[in-house]
Parts: sequence; C-alpha cells; structure tokens
Amino acid sequence: MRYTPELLIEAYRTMQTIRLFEERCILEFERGNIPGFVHAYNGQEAVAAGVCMHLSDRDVIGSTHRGHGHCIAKGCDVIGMMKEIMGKSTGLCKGKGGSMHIADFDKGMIGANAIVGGAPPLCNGAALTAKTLGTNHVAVSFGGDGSSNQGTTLEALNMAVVLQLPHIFIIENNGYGEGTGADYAVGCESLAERTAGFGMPAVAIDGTDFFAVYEQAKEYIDLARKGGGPSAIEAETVRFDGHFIGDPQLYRGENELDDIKKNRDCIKLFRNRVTAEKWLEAERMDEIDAEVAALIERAVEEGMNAPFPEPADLYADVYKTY
Amino acid sequence: MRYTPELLIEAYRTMQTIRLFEERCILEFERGNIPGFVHAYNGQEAVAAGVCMHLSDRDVIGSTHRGHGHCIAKGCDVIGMMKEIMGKSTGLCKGKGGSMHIADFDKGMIGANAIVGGAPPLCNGAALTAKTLGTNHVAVSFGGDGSSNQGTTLEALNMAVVLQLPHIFIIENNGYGEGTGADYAVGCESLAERTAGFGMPAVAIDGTDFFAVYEQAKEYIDLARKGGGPSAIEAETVRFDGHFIGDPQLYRGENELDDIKKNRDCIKLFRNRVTAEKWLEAERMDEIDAEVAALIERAVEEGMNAPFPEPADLYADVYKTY
Amino acid sequence: MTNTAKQAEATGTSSIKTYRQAINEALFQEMRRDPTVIVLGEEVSGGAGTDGIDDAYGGVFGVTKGLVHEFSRKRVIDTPISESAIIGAAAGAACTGLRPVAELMFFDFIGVSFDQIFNQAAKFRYMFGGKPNTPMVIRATVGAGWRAGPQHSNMLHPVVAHIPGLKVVMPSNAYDAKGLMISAIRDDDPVIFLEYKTLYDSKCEVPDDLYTIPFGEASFTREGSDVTIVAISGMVPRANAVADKLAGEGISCDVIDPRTISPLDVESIIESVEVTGRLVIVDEANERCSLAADISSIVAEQAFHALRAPIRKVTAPHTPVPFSPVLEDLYIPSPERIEQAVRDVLEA
Amino acid sequence: MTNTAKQAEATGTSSIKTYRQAINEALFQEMRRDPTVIVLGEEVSGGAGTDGIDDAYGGVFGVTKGLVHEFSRKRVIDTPISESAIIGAAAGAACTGLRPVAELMFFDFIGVSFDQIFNQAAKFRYMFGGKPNTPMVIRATVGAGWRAGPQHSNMLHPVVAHIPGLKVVMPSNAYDAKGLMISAIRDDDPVIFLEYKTLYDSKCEVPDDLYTIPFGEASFTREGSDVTIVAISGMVPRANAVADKLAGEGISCDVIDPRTISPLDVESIIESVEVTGRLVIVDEANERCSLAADISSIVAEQAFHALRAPIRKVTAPHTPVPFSPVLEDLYIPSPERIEQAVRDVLEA
Ligand SMILES: Cc1ncc(C[n+]2csc(CCOP(=O)(O)OP(=O)(O)O)c2C)c(N)n1
Ligand SMILES: Cc1ncc(C[n+]2csc(CCOP(=O)(O)OP(=O)(O)O)c2C)c(N)n1
Ligand SMILES: [Mg+2]
Ligand SMILES: [Mg+2]
Repeated sequence: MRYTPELLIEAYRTMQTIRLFEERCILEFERGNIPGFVHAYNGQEAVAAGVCMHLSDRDVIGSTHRGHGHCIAKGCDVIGMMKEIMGKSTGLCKGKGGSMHIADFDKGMIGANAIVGGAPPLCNGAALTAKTLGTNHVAVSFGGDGSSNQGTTLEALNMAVVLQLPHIFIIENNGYGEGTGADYAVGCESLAERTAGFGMPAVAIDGTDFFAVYEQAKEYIDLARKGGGPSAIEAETVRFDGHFIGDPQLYRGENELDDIKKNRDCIKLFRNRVTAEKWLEAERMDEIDAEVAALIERAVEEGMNAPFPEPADLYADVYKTY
Repeated sequence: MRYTPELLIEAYRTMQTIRLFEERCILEFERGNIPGFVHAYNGQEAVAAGVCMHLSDRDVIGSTHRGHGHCIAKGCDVIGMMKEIMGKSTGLCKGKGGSMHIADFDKGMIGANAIVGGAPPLCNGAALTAKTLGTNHVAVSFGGDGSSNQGTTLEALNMAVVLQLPHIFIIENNGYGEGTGADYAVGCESLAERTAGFGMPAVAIDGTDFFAVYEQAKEYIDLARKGGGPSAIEAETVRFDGHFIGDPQLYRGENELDDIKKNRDCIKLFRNRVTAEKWLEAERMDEIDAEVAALIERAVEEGMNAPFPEPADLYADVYKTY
Repeated sequence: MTNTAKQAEATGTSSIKTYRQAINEALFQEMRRDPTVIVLGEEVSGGAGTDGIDDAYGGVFGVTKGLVHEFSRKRVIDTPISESAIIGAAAGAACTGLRPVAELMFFDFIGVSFDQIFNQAAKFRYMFGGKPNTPMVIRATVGAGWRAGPQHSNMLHPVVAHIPGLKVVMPSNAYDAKGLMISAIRDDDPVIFLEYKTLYDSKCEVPDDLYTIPFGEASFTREGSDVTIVAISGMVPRANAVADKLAGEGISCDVIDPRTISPLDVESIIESVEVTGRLVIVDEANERCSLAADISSIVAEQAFHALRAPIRKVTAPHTPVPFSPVLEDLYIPSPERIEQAVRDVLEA
Repeated sequence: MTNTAKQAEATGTSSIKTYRQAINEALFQEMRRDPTVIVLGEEVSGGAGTDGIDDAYGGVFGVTKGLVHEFSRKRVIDTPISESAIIGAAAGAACTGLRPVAELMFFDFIGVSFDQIFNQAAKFRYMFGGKPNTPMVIRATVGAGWRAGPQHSNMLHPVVAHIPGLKVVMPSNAYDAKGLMISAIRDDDPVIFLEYKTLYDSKCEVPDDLYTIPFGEASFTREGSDVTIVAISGMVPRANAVADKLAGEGISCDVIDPRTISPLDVESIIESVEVTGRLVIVDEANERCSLAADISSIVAEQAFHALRAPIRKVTAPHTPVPFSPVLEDLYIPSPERIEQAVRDVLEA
C-alpha cells in the first residue's frame, strides 16, 4: 500500500495526541485534578488510529471504559474531552459522563461504555440504521479481550451475521482484563478463530503495527461498505499503564513493562518504520510532538479554568420532555 | 459397541414413555385437562435417552421449556410429572412449576427452564460442585438451536472451558426456534464448529439415531468424569409437534411433517435397527408398548383425581425462613 | 381527562377493535407515516429461514401480524433469541436515526437484557450531556392469568418505573393502547410499553385515524366521590366492575387509570383524594418497593391532611407467580379483594 | 435491639476493624469452618494466567484479599467477565451442595446477570415445590460518591427487594457487616449482600470470633422520642450525625437502621413511629418505586393514626448519577437535606 505523507502525519498526530493526552491524564489524576476512575489507553494507540482513519463523521464507533484513544482518533475535541474528564460543565457531556462515558454524536462517537460488552449490541443498531437507510456508513465497536467473554458481545456477533450488518468488531487483546490474563479468561486458543466461528471473516494482527491495523481495517471496512457484512479483527496489543490509573499492577511479570515499552511501543515502531522507509523525516514528527504538547497543555489549562456545572444541572437532560 | 438386551429394552422403554407421554399431553391439553403453555418433546426422544442412560441420580441435568423428555429419561416419576403439568398439589413441584418448571432434585434433575439459555450457566454450577467436592459426577445441559444464540449459553461455554468443568453441553438442533429456522437464526454453518471454537471438543451427530447419541455421549461423559473438562454435542433432530401444543405451524414446508415422521422417527429407526440386527424381538417391544401405555393411562387417571393445592399453598416455600 | 373527552379529539370514523388490533393498527399507521420506524424481535414476522410462510406468527400474540407483508423483512426484522442484542440494536439504531419498536415478547425477559435497557438506553441523554435522542419503544407482555408459570407471568413494571430516563406505559383498553402506542413511537425517549396478556381480546370503540394520548395524563374510568381507586393495566377492568357493583349500593368511586406510570399523573390522583379522602390502589405487581407503594407514599405525603383512612394497597403477595390455576387466580388481585379494600377504607 | 445489646452476645476478644476487614474476616472464618463455602467472581484473587503474583487484587476493593493463599484457587475462583455465568454458576452450585459467595463487583452489573438472579435463583424453592435450598450470597458494592459515573454508582436495592425469594442485606458499619455476612453465608436462601463503597474504610469495634446477626432485626443507632429516622446503608452515618447535632438543640431522634431490607423489620419501625408520630426516611436510591416509598406506605397504612405529620422521604432525585463531583454530591442525600426534613416533620 502507498502511504502519503499527509496520511502518515495524520496517523502520527493522532497517535501522539492520544499518548500525550493519556500521559497527562495520569499526571493530572495524581495531582488530584481528575476525579474518579480513569483507564488510560497509552500503548494501544495504533489500533484506534489505524481503524478510525477510514471513518467519516457519519460512520459510528462505540467504545469502552478505556475510551479516550477511540474518541481522539474519531475526531472528538481534546479540550472538550479534558473538560469532561475533569467534570466541567463545558465538557463534551457537560460533565455528566466523565472519562468512562464520553460521547460526541456529531463525530459519530456514540459513547465510551463503562459496562464491559456494552457497545457491540449498540453498534449493531448503528449498523442497522445504515443498512435500513441505505447509506454506505459502517459501525465499528471496540472491545477488549476481557469483553469478548461477555454474553452481550457474543450475542452481537451472531446477530450481526444474521442481519448482515456493516459492523466491524475490533477486539483489542492487550493480554489483560483488569488483573486477569487473557490466556486464562479466554478459554480458546485464538479469539480471532473463535470469532470467525460465528460466520464472519476474522483475523488476528499485530496491533502495535499501525500499518497492519490500517490495512486490515481498510479491507474489512470496504467490505462492509459494499454490503459484505460484518467482520472482526483481533489486534494484539499492549497496555502501558495499569488497568486504571493508580493500579499497582502486581499481576505484571518482572521487567514486563520495561520490555513492552522498549519493544512494543507502537509509536516508536511507527517512527522507526517511516524514517527507515524515508516516508517522513524525524524533524517533521518532532514538530508534531511540539504541536500536540501545546494542544494538551491548552486542554489542561482550559480544563482547569472551566466552570463546574450549576446545581440545577443535576435535574437537566433526563428526558426530552416528561 | 455391544448392546445388551437389558440396555436396549431400557432405551426403548424410555423413548416410548416419552413418546406416549407427549402424545397424551397433546390430547389432554386439547381436552382442557392441562392448562397453560406446553412444549412437547416427541420426535427428539433419542437425544434425551441416549444421553441420560449414562447418568446416575448423582449426575445433574438442566433442561429447557421442552423438558418432559429430559425428565423422563433422567428417571422422574411420570405420574408426578403428569400431576405437575395438571397443576396438582401432589405433582413433582406441588403444582407450583407446571410443564416448563419441572424439577426433581433427588433424581439430579435441577429444572426445566422457561428462560431460553437459562440452564447452561446453572449446569456449570452443578459441575463446579462436582469438581470442588472431588466426586466424579458430571452435569449435562440441554438446549436448542435457538438457545445457542443466547448470551448466557455462550458465556457458559467459555466459563466451562476456563474452569475445566465436567459439563457436557447438548445442543438439540431441531431446525427451529419457535417459528424461525435455525438456518436463519444461527449465523454460522455449523453449531458444532462454533462451539468447538470456544476450546472444547464438539461434534455434530444424527440425533435421530439413538446409537450415535449413546456412543458420543458415552465418550464425552467418560472424558468429563476423568477430569477432561467440558464438551458439546450438536444432535440434529426433529420436532414432531408445534413449538407449543396448539401451534398452527405455518412455518413448516409442505409435506415436511409427513416426511420427518416417516423417515426420521427415532423410535422407528431404533426398532428397525434392533430387529434387523436381531438384538431384540418385535414382540418384546410390543410388550413394552403395552406396559408404557398402561403407565401413561394411570398417570392421567391419577393426575385427574389428584387434588389442587390449598389456598395457603400460595404463600408456602418462598423462603426457608423469612 | 376522561376517555370521552379524549375521544372527541379524534375525528373521522371509528369501530370496535380489540386491544391487539389497536396496537397492530398503530404500528401499521406509524410505519406508513414514518419510514424510520422499524419493528424487530423474535417472531415479529416468524417463518424466517423456513420452508413455510412469512408472517407465520406475526408476534407470538399476533400483535405484529401482517406488517411484514406491507413493509418487508427490511423493516420487520426477525431476530435470533438474543434479547440483549435486540434491545442493544434498538438503542443503537434509535440514537443514530431510526425509531425502532423492539419486542421483548414476555417482559420477564428483561432479565437477559436489563443492562441495555437501564444502563444504556435510559442513560444516554443524561450521561452524554443532553445530546442524543433515543426514540425507541420496547413492547412486552406482562401479567399472570395465562397459566404460563413463574418465569412468564410477572409484571415487573416497578423495576423500570424506578429507573430515571425510562418512560413506562401500561394501557388498560384498546382505545388507550392505540393512542399511547402512537405517542410512544413519536417520543424521543426510550419508552417501555407493557401489554397485559389477558386484555388482548378485550374490545372497545377505537378511531380509525391516527391520534395520540399524551403521557402523564390519567384517565378517570369511573367518577365518584366516596373513594378513589387507582388501578393499573389489567386491574382497571376489575376496579371498574367493583365500582359498578358498589354504585348499586350508593357507594361512588373515582377509578383512575394512570395509563403511564412514568411519568405519573400525580395531580389527578391528589385531586381525587382531596375530594374522597380515601384511596385504594390496585396493582398486580408484587408488593415490596412497588408502584402501589410509590403512589401510596406520594399521596400520604402530599394529601396527608385530606386522608380520612389509611390507604389500602391490593397487590400480589410477596411470592413468585404459581403455575397451578387455583393458586394463580388467588395471586392476582380479585374483585372480592378490591371490594373488601374499598369497604375497609370506608369503615376506617 | 441496639448494637450494645448485640455486642454482648459475642464473647471473647474484639478490636477495631474496617468494614472491609470485617467482611474479609467473615469470609476467612466461614471458609475455615465450612469446606463447602467458595468464593468466585472477577478478580476475587486476581493475577490468574499472568506472570505476576496471585492475589494481585483480592477483589477490586480488597475485600477478598488473602483468601486465595489460604484456600487456593480451588475455592477462590477468578472468572472471565461473564456475570450471567458467574451468578448461574453460583446458583447451580448452591442447589447441588456448595455455599458460594459470588462477587458481582459493582451492583450496576445486575443488568447483565439479572435473569439468573431474579428468575432462577430467587424462584427455585417456590417453583420447584419447596425442595431445593439455594444457599448463595451475591456480594456487590453500591452507591455514589466515588466519582465513578452513571454506570457504576447506582444503589438498585429496590429492584431486588421487590423480588420474592431474595433476601437483601445492607450493612452500615463493620460490626453489622461481619455478623450479617456470616448469617448470609449460613442462610439457605439466596442473599444479596450490598456493600456501600464509601464505607469500606469506616471502622468500629468488631469481635474476633464468629457471630451472627439475624435477618429482619433493625438496629437503633440513636434513641429518641421526637422523630423517627429510618436510614439505609451509607445514609446511617449521615442520619446519626444529624441526630447528634439536633440532640444539642433538644430534638431527640430514633435512628433506625433496618440492616436487612428484605426481610424488613416493620415492627421496630412502627413501634418507634407510634411514639414519635413523625417519620423521615433516608435512602440514596432513586425515589420512584423505592424502598423509601415502600417503608412510607407500610407505615402510613399500619401507623396511620399515630402519624402527626406527613412522612418525608430524603432520596436521590429521579436522575442517573452524574459524574461531576459537584453534581454527585448534590445527588446523594446530604446531612443538610436530612436535617431540613426532620425540621419539616416537626413543624408540620
Ligand atoms: C459488565 C461488567 N463487568 C465487569 C466490569 C469491571 N471491569 C471494567 S474494565 C474490566 C476489564 C476489561 O477487560 P478488557 O475487555 O480486556 O479491556 P481492557 O481493560 O483490557 O481495555 C472489568 C472487569 C465492568 N465494567 N462491566
Ligand atoms: C430468554 C427467552 N427468550 C425467548 C423466549 C421465548 N421462547 C421460548 S422457546 C423459544 C424457542 C427456543 O428454541 P430452541 O432453543 O431451538 O428450542 P426448541 O423450542 O426448538 O426446543 C423461544 C424464543 C424465552 N422463553 N426465553
Ligand atoms: Mg484487555
Ligand atoms: Mg430448536
């Protein structure tokens, strides 16, 4: 496949935005500026970026508790996200949702989801809308290895096949569901094969390789747009942080984190490849780093300065009319 | 495999008891002697019989809304069953359960289940008891093709593999879930293969062939008793009656019922085989027919004469203590 | 507002229809009017993937009969037995541009789909900052009396009325059923539409045209000044029968059918109790943390000084629904129990 | 009965323990005593199938910490993320000879496991004619205040208290938590055991030995004669604080902690209201079809003539739980709102 510099820059910017956003969330969480319960996506950037680059605002994604990366890749405003995560009234969801419940319907992002396995049935619905209205839009659900064992996910797979829905299931296998190994919790040898057993094309790819993700996603998304129905990608990836920010990660092996950060950092791997292939210059990427850093800085600053909701907001938006 | 006459007689008696029990239920339902909502098992007798002959009272089965056959094969008293189905106080569940909720814990029958997909998670639990207590008992769940698409069933498959539970999943594929074809509702080509994808041995067999069921069930039950974990059998079978008694069956093809009754009647096939092989004499089977007919007659008679519950029974047995 | 008043709103012809037909007609007419309305669920047509005919069932209670012939399988979608996936598909379709009517068949099946109802669809608008509409209807049948046993006979509406973000509709007659279904389809929030099993064949005059009944407006099915009876769903005809009987003795009852229990027309109930000073609530749900308790507590708080006797609730006992007909009949609030409760509040 | 009275029952040593430690100790001691007790759920040990250590979590709130070391993975079973399968396994194990304690982590996850709870386990005894025991405990955390957002902060106990066949336990302090957990494990019916998130670090004196607290016996955490306050779970400390403050003004309150909401100690509440004539109910659940409504309606029916003012409920509003801390703090009944309600009933 031929990669234009524009595309590579966009990919790099997306991944780096996610990385710096998450690293900053970790910092601001530790500083007490972010309340609650946050699950960082750093390490998995190539998956969100490689998939979402094929999607327009009219295509829909559904996400997970670990949703910041999907939001950013789908085009959500990072400043609005940071405000949301800080519980501010000008956040993307007016501070009502927080980290685990970010959505931006204008961008086709129909929600992070704090219920493991929550999104796949919903994305069937979005795909059903596309099919019923005869658009060529698609839906993409993201879910982890852990979520693959949830009945809602498994039901959704079969339903997508039966109704031939344009829905691509992305299974991000980062090896863990909380502190439980995927090797333990997933009884079969291969999630891709188990999924293929439902009657849809499904493959496992290296999820730390942006190019592998990008190319496989393109194939399946194109297929869905053409009426070819659902498919699934198991992206083998790594999580750089704990299950949640603050997790002591006692389930990690010795040197595991050092090792994956050294050898399986999707952004490093991307930089290495594009510089080795001479597709992009390191300086150009450094420039982007600086731009992204400035954006994140601004997001935090605006986030900190943004107002909290008013008491009356507690009662707003339960219903349209009641 | 060598089949003793005793075994064959037991098999034949079980199948014929189910057959005549169901035919009589249909009649008594039409006569208004059975209230409610009854799903007959006739046509599928070889599955219940072929599986349950390997089980003792300490082994556990969990069943479905179409549970009469499993109950009979597991040794439940047919008179107690008929009373239950008629809503009588001396029924197996004191008239509280009815057709869709027959259980007999003394016989290891932990319940018919009116919720499609209800039993597989429960049978994992029974298998967990066996594993935890170190007995060599097994659990068997019965479910239909339709139930295989329910999230609870799918979750239970994975959990059984993860915990290596002695649980045999029997999928009775009778081609229909209510009036929907299994070809439509099951997205994949083969339920056995989809199930195998979860990481357990699974095969499809001809469920109208008692001998095929018996032999495959033996293999998997033995495996489970020896600590070999879960497995699954897709038994391809046929339903002779409607989804429920009274169903107009508009979803059937022309001549479909005639055809399956002529060519895929598991009891006929059994008789043909055992007489052709000269394993049993037709007269011996005719004798059994008469014995079974007398038993069913007695069940209906005693059922009709049995008392209904007393008003105070409404409040009994919600809790052990409250 | 009384039914008579409401009926005046609908113009044109009308005829006697069953509850089943009324809902069916509402679905037909709304699907004609709005191409984004779809119907999905198990057996909503029936016969998919078989050698028999389409529309083999048209819903297990026949409520969606015929739709597939006019609107095709594209808009009348039979599904696998996967209730979470059914409700999820409806919710996901609703927030992206369709108006799905999902059938859950028996409301007892919320057990295998509850997350998609209460944690997803119900919360979208609030947790996503007010942005999405989620115009979906979940249809299901409720109630005992059908000899369907413990797992197919529950009411369970208190469980969903408890949940912020859901609206809950419980029509007690064919007229209301049609108008409320049309309102439910047009509503931009998730609506739970509960059909009482043994009412399907009940009949009344129903306009042929489209008409809506607003949510949160109770109907006074009987008017009187001695006692207020609030009755829910299948209990309304029973309450009416009791009121008619007592009228013969000179005891006059307001019978109030809230029609929607979320929102609830508190005002009408309070107004009536301010006059009668006595309240009986009849609801087939189990008694603990129930709608009957809810209404009782609201009235006891807001009309405290008007109450001349303790409020009486006539509900199912704290037991599952038994199969045996003799027990099931005792389980459901009977006219005798309702009548006794009315006499009790009059004597207290 | 007061806590002092109850404490007298337990002999031997005691020490200050947190709510978390108290439950943990109950699990340890019961697992030692009875080899059929097992614990299962997600991360109850943690670290399964990893290169790290066993017991990496010991439950996400640390409540099951250490169990795996003493009882091994045979009896402390980490599971996949499959809540229906977890509850189903517990129910199936319970009716065949074990006493499982299943962890649902956040009670919000009943959405993906509700059928196995309400339609299966809860109904076994009744629908199977009284034969099976189903001695299982479902542990889960409830409540807001943890900034966990709309899908991890609900109470939802009214939903399960509504269901016949379930018992529902909601301890408000470490002492009760231990005794109630031991009773729950020994109970032959399914018990829902709800732990209030922000109480895990609260402490009090807890006996080191095994002791039980019977279900259906409320505890009077404060005694008084002007107003009765019934408070549930995490609301008990708040009600106590308000009672203590008002005591300084000469207003004396009975504060009643039902401890188990199904069964509910109606008698104690009625007795108190017969004296005070005034009732405030404090519960964090949403208001519609709630436990607060339930208690209100029972009291208004049974103690009608004793009531000198309308009963006041202090509950969460009819909204999901918002994430933003400023809104979440408004969502939970505050000491100020409780105090105001007490003053209101005194003035009415
Ligand atoms: C239904 C449900 N069960 C359990 C949880 C608690 N929980 C949150 S994230 C998580 C692990 C998810 O693992 P995976 O799907 O692999 O995603 P990852 O965290 O690795 O991104 C669990 C168990 C939940 N939020 N929802
Ligand atoms: C959770 C749930 N969904 C739907 C139903 C209604 N229902 C009862 S039986 C049935 C069909 C089941 O099909 P299958 O599993 O193939 O069993 P069969 O009837 O063929 O024996 C359906 C949809 C139910 N009882 N429970
Ligand atoms: Mg993971
Ligand atoms: Mg079938």
